[in-house]
This record gives sequence, structure tokens and C-alpha cells, in this order.
Amino acid sequence: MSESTPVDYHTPAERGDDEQMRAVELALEAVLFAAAEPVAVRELKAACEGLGEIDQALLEQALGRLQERYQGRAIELVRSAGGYRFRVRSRFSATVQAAQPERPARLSRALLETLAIIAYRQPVTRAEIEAVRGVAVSSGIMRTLQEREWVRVVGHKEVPGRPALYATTRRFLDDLGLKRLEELPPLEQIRDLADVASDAGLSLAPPDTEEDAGTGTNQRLDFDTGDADLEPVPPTRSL
Amino acid sequence: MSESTPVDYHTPAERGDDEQMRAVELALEAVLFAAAEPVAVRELKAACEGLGEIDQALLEQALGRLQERYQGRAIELVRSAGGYRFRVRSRFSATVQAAQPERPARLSRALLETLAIIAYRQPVTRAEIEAVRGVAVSSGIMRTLQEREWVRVVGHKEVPGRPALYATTRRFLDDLGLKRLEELPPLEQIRDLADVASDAGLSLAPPDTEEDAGTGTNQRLDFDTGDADLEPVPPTRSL
Amino acid sequence: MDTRDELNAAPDPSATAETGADGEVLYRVHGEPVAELPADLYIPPDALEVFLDSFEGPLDLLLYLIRRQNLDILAIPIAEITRQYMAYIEVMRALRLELAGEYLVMAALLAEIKSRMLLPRPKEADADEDADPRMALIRQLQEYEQFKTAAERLDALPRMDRDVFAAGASVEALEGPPPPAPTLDELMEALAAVMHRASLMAHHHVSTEQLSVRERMSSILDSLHPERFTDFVALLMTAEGRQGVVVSFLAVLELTKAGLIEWGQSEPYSPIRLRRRGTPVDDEEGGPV
Repeated sequence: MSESTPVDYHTPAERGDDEQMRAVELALEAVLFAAAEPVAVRELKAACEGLGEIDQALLEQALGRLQERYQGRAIELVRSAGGYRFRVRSRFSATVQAAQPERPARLSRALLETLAIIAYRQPVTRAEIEAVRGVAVSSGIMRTLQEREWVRVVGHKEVPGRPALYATTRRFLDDLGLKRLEELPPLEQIRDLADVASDAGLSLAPPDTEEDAGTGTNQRLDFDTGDADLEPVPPTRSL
Repeated sequence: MSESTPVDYHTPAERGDDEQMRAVELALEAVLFAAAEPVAVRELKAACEGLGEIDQALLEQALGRLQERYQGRAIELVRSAGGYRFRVRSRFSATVQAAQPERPARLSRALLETLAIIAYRQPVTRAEIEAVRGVAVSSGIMRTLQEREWVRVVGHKEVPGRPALYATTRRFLDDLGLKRLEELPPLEQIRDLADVASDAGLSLAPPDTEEDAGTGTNQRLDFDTGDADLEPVPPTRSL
Repeated sequence: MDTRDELNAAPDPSATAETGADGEVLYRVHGEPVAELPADLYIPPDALEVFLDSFEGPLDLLLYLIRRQNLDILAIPIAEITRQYMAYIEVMRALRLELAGEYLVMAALLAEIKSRMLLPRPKEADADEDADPRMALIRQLQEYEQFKTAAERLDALPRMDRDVFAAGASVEALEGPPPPAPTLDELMEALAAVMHRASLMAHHHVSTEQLSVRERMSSILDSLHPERFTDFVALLMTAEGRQGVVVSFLAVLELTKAGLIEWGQSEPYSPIRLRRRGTPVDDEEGGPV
């Protein structure tokens, strides 16, 4: 069928491009498909070793070309916290689901609530999670969250007993297709008690932490999630 | 000609093709990239449900187009015993390797658990593995286990969607230095191990199955081996 | 304050005196059918509705009680909510359903707030936080609701492997040494971890099956063909002696039970034959009517 079809699907713009760009593009393609997990920029660079000087601009250009290459296809190159990955475009999700009918188990409300508290309040101790939920958090849930690599222990709180401090991971963001925590849906505002309890100057400080009055509405998302190696966030390309 | 269409990488031959062919091609692309193992023709057809009448010829034509589409790219569509799959071209193997210089010397915990469950519960579906682990099993893990030839698909469960049934291989036994699967320690022993968690002194030596003459009768299978189970013998006469 | 005393004091029978149970109704509580309610049990009709939902804890239950009546958290009618809460607790206890300790603590707290609400307060402190005994609870409820909503939104985000799928390709023949095969110890440790978890989750039961049967199941399944029948006797591997036969037989039974194979016989008393179940839809639809 491909009678006269050229072997290579170069767009006109590429015709004159040099060999290096093409080599880089293919190397990236190989690595990205082999990983099936987000690949950090650092690793992408490592893949291009031996292909000459690869600076950030060249890498980004190659990624851009790759992205372009899959326009109109069933898959797309996307970026999340951990780096770049190919994924099936969401309009083909139903097709994939039909072919893989084993749907992953639903997450329990207990797990989701625990995860939400960790995501928005991190780093947070188990006791703090329990204070918000009003019930004990089962060990099973904490283990499942860590097993799934959505949550990890990032340190210990300097209080008696030195309880573990939990935070979300890069994988958590990757699995939700997010680049950073700030992209999570904002927390619902807590309605101001002052509206009702008014004039007497009710303090709205949360009971546990004195210093950050108004925590209710102010999500502490500026926590370091290891964005370090994401450094050069390329401005959203217009492709 | 295609020179003037930057978004869509249609080859000239495709110009006149109908929408159906394109839709089929994309559906196949989505399913093939999302799958952890080769996808059988039957499954590929199932994925095209809703795209009109799909006969063998059309399917093959769509696969041919897909194959062609990746000519000159870093990946290729290949056919093996189990069906079709995308594979990184072998000349990019080194590139892939270079990108993950700190290749983990150890197998991941998730992979080990999955492998262990397959060994003890085979033949087993992915959903069943997930039910035991309490955590989703990624396609990447299933792919790795099959690439290492420790696990293979031995059939499909006759439930909606016909999920693949996984079993361990000869090679798995070889790599573990076992002659038979039953040389693995019995589950009770592992349960004890689980209970004493950190007790390193526990013996993991395989049990003496040889002199266990009564093995046949003291199976504790979790179903009643009475005749009842055998009753629905389908009267299939002409074969 | 003694929690139990509080609970026994509640609910106030004068509130809604109507017995909902006649002993014949089948209720489902947390999915478990409850055949009979104790005859002397006082159940407000609204409490029964509540049973149909399951709650993540006392805060969740309280929120439910508030929300279903379109009440404002900020102006929670403590006496009424306390009554409904206690009714729920009481029924749960009467049904001997396991109740987390937190529910009882909350019951005590509600009772305490309720009684403090009855105390006369100094005038000038009317709107003072300290003066309103509900305030701490209200804040807790608001905060919980905030995260309950956040959890729902989190769940609604497109998630990898559920709503979106990674695109990958296999890699073959990597140069250099592949990662090592697992050692038996590693494998056992991993399995021990799973089993530990599984027993925590309690719902999963891993029986002590003989591995030989499992292995044989795999090999038999692999040797069978969906389109051709194989002699049952040929599968029994008599060469392996009695034990081999038994193992094969059990494996066949297991496979039958799992619906993975089907049996056929061309005529009565002729050899039993087996094939893998599932005739490929496209290839052949091979059965007679």
C-alpha cells in the first residue's frame, strides 16, 4: 500500500535539519518508550551521550519535535513532576479500558481522605491526620500509600516520640499528571466564623498550630517536593 | 502533498482513505502502547468495537499502516507468538541503557511481591494479584517479568474481558535454582516468617516433600473436590 | 464524664417515640443483613436511614446528620443533632455492631456541649469563643469537611492506570549484565510482606495449597488447546506415579472449578476429553447446539 511512501515522516521544516537533531529525537523516543514512567531531564540528557553537545535548548527543541510528531496520534508526550512520558491520549482511555477490563480497585474513602490531608498539609504526622479525620488511621492505609509510592516519610517531628512526618512523592504527582502540588485543586475555603460569631473578634486560629493563623484557607503547598531536578521549566511551548 | 500539512502525518496513500481506517489505526495504536504484553489479534479486534465492521483484511491493513508509520523511528511494531507489540529497536538498546545508569542492582519490592504471588497462586490474573497485594500492579512490572522470562501468559480467564492468566516459567525455576515449584517453602512457613517479621534466623529451606506420601490427599484446596464441581460437562459432541 | 452513663441516658424517649422495628424486617447494616432487632429497642425512624450509609467516623456521621437537614455547620442545633447521634449509637450498640471508640468519645463530647449550652453564660461573653461550647467542634467539622471534599476532588482527577495510561514499548537484549535474578530469600521476604499485609486486611485468605498442583494447573492449561480436545487420561502423567496422577487430577479439578477448561465426551462412557475454555470469537464458533 505504501507505494511511494517515503520511509521517513519528516515534515518540511525538518528537511534541512542536521543529523544531530534527528539522532537526539530518536534517542529520546527510545528512552521515553522504554521507561513508560516519567523520565527526568537529567536522564534524557544522559541518553544523548555520544550525540555531541546537548544543551538545554537543543533538548527542548528535540522534545518539541517529538511532541509534534505525535500530534493527531493516539498517544502524546506529556510532562509531569518526574519528567516526560508518553501516554495514551485521554480520548482513547475507553478503548484501552475495554481492552484491559481489569479495572483497578477503587480507593477507599479512608485512604483518599488520608491522602488528601497529607497532600495539603505536608509534612504531617499520623496524629495530625487523625486529629482532622476524628478517627484512627489504620496502619494498612499508611502502608498502602507508601507501597504505592504516593507517600513517604520525610523526617521526624521534634516532639516526644519523634513521630514520622509524611509527605507526598513525585510519583503521586506523576500518577495524577501534575507538575507540582500547586496544581492540585484548591481546598474549599472554610467559611469565616466571624460572619456568624462576628463582632466579638473570634480568633480563627486552628487549634494545633499557633503560628499560622488562618491555615484553614491557606494551603501550605510550598513544601519542597524535590522539584530540584525539574529546574528549567520550559515555558509552555506553543506547538 | 503532505508537505503542506504539518499537523497530520498522512502519507499520500492515505489521503483518500476513509475515516474508519484511521480510527482503527489509532485505536490499535492506543491499545498496543498501553498493553504490558503482546496483544492477540482477537483482542485487537475487540478494541475496535464500535468502529464498524472490522474484518481480518482491514485489521491487517491498519496494522500495516501502523508498522509503516514507525519506519525510521526508534520503535517498531513487531509480531510474536502472543500477538503484536511495540518494541524499542535493538540499535537503541544501548541508548536506553545509558539513560538509566543507576540501574537498580536489586529488583523492586513491588516486582518481587508480584512474582511471589504469581509463583504461589498461578495461574492468576492481574486483578487477583492486585487483590492479594492490596495495591495496583503496574504494566511496567508485568512487562519486566515477562521480558525476564520469569512469567508468561498461559491462558485467559473466561470472565468478561478474558484477562490473561500468568504463570511462572521454567526459567524462573532455573534462576532460583529449583527443580520444581513445590520446592518453594510452603505458605505456612512464610506466614510464620511474616509473623516474626524481622527474625532473620528463620530457615527458608524447602521442606521435605519427598516422604510426604500422603500429599495427594491432604491438599487443602479452597474448594470442594466433590463431584458437584464436575457436573456441568458440556455435551460438546462434534469437535 | 462517663461515656456509658451518657449513652444510657440517651436517647430521650420523649423526643420521637415511635418504634420502627417489628422484628420481621430485614435490615442491612454495613452490608450485613440483620434479621431481628431486639424487641425492646427504641429506634427513631430517621436513625434507620442513617444505617444505610457507612461513615468514616464520628465527624463524618455528624456532617451527614447536619447536611441531610440542610443545617448550617456554623449554627449547629446541638440538642437535636446530639439526639440523632445518640440514637444512631444506641442502635449500633443494640445490634452489637462494632463501634470505634471514637464514636463514644464524640458522644461524650456532644453530651458535654449540650449540658454546657444549658448553663447561663455571662452576658458580655455571649459571642466569645470560649463562651460558645460548640466552637471547637464546629471548627473540627469544617476542617473535616474541607478534606472530605478535597478527597473527592482528588479521586476525580484523572489517575494513571485508571483513567489514563502510560504508553510503553518493550526493550529486548539490553547489553551488559541484566539485574540479578531474585534469591529465594528475597522472594520469600516479599511474599511474607504481602501475607502480613493480607492478614491485616483480613478479607483475603491465602490457603495452604500445594504448589505442585498450582504448577500443574499452569502446565496443563498451557498444553490444552481451545480448539482441540485432549484426552483426560493423557494429562494424568502416570509416569510420575500415584502422586503425579493425584496432582494432575487435582489440577484439572481446580481448573474446572475456575472455569478455565471444559469437558467433553463424544458419547457416554467414551474417554473424557478436555480443552481450554474460550473459543476465539473470530476463529471458530465450534459448538453444536
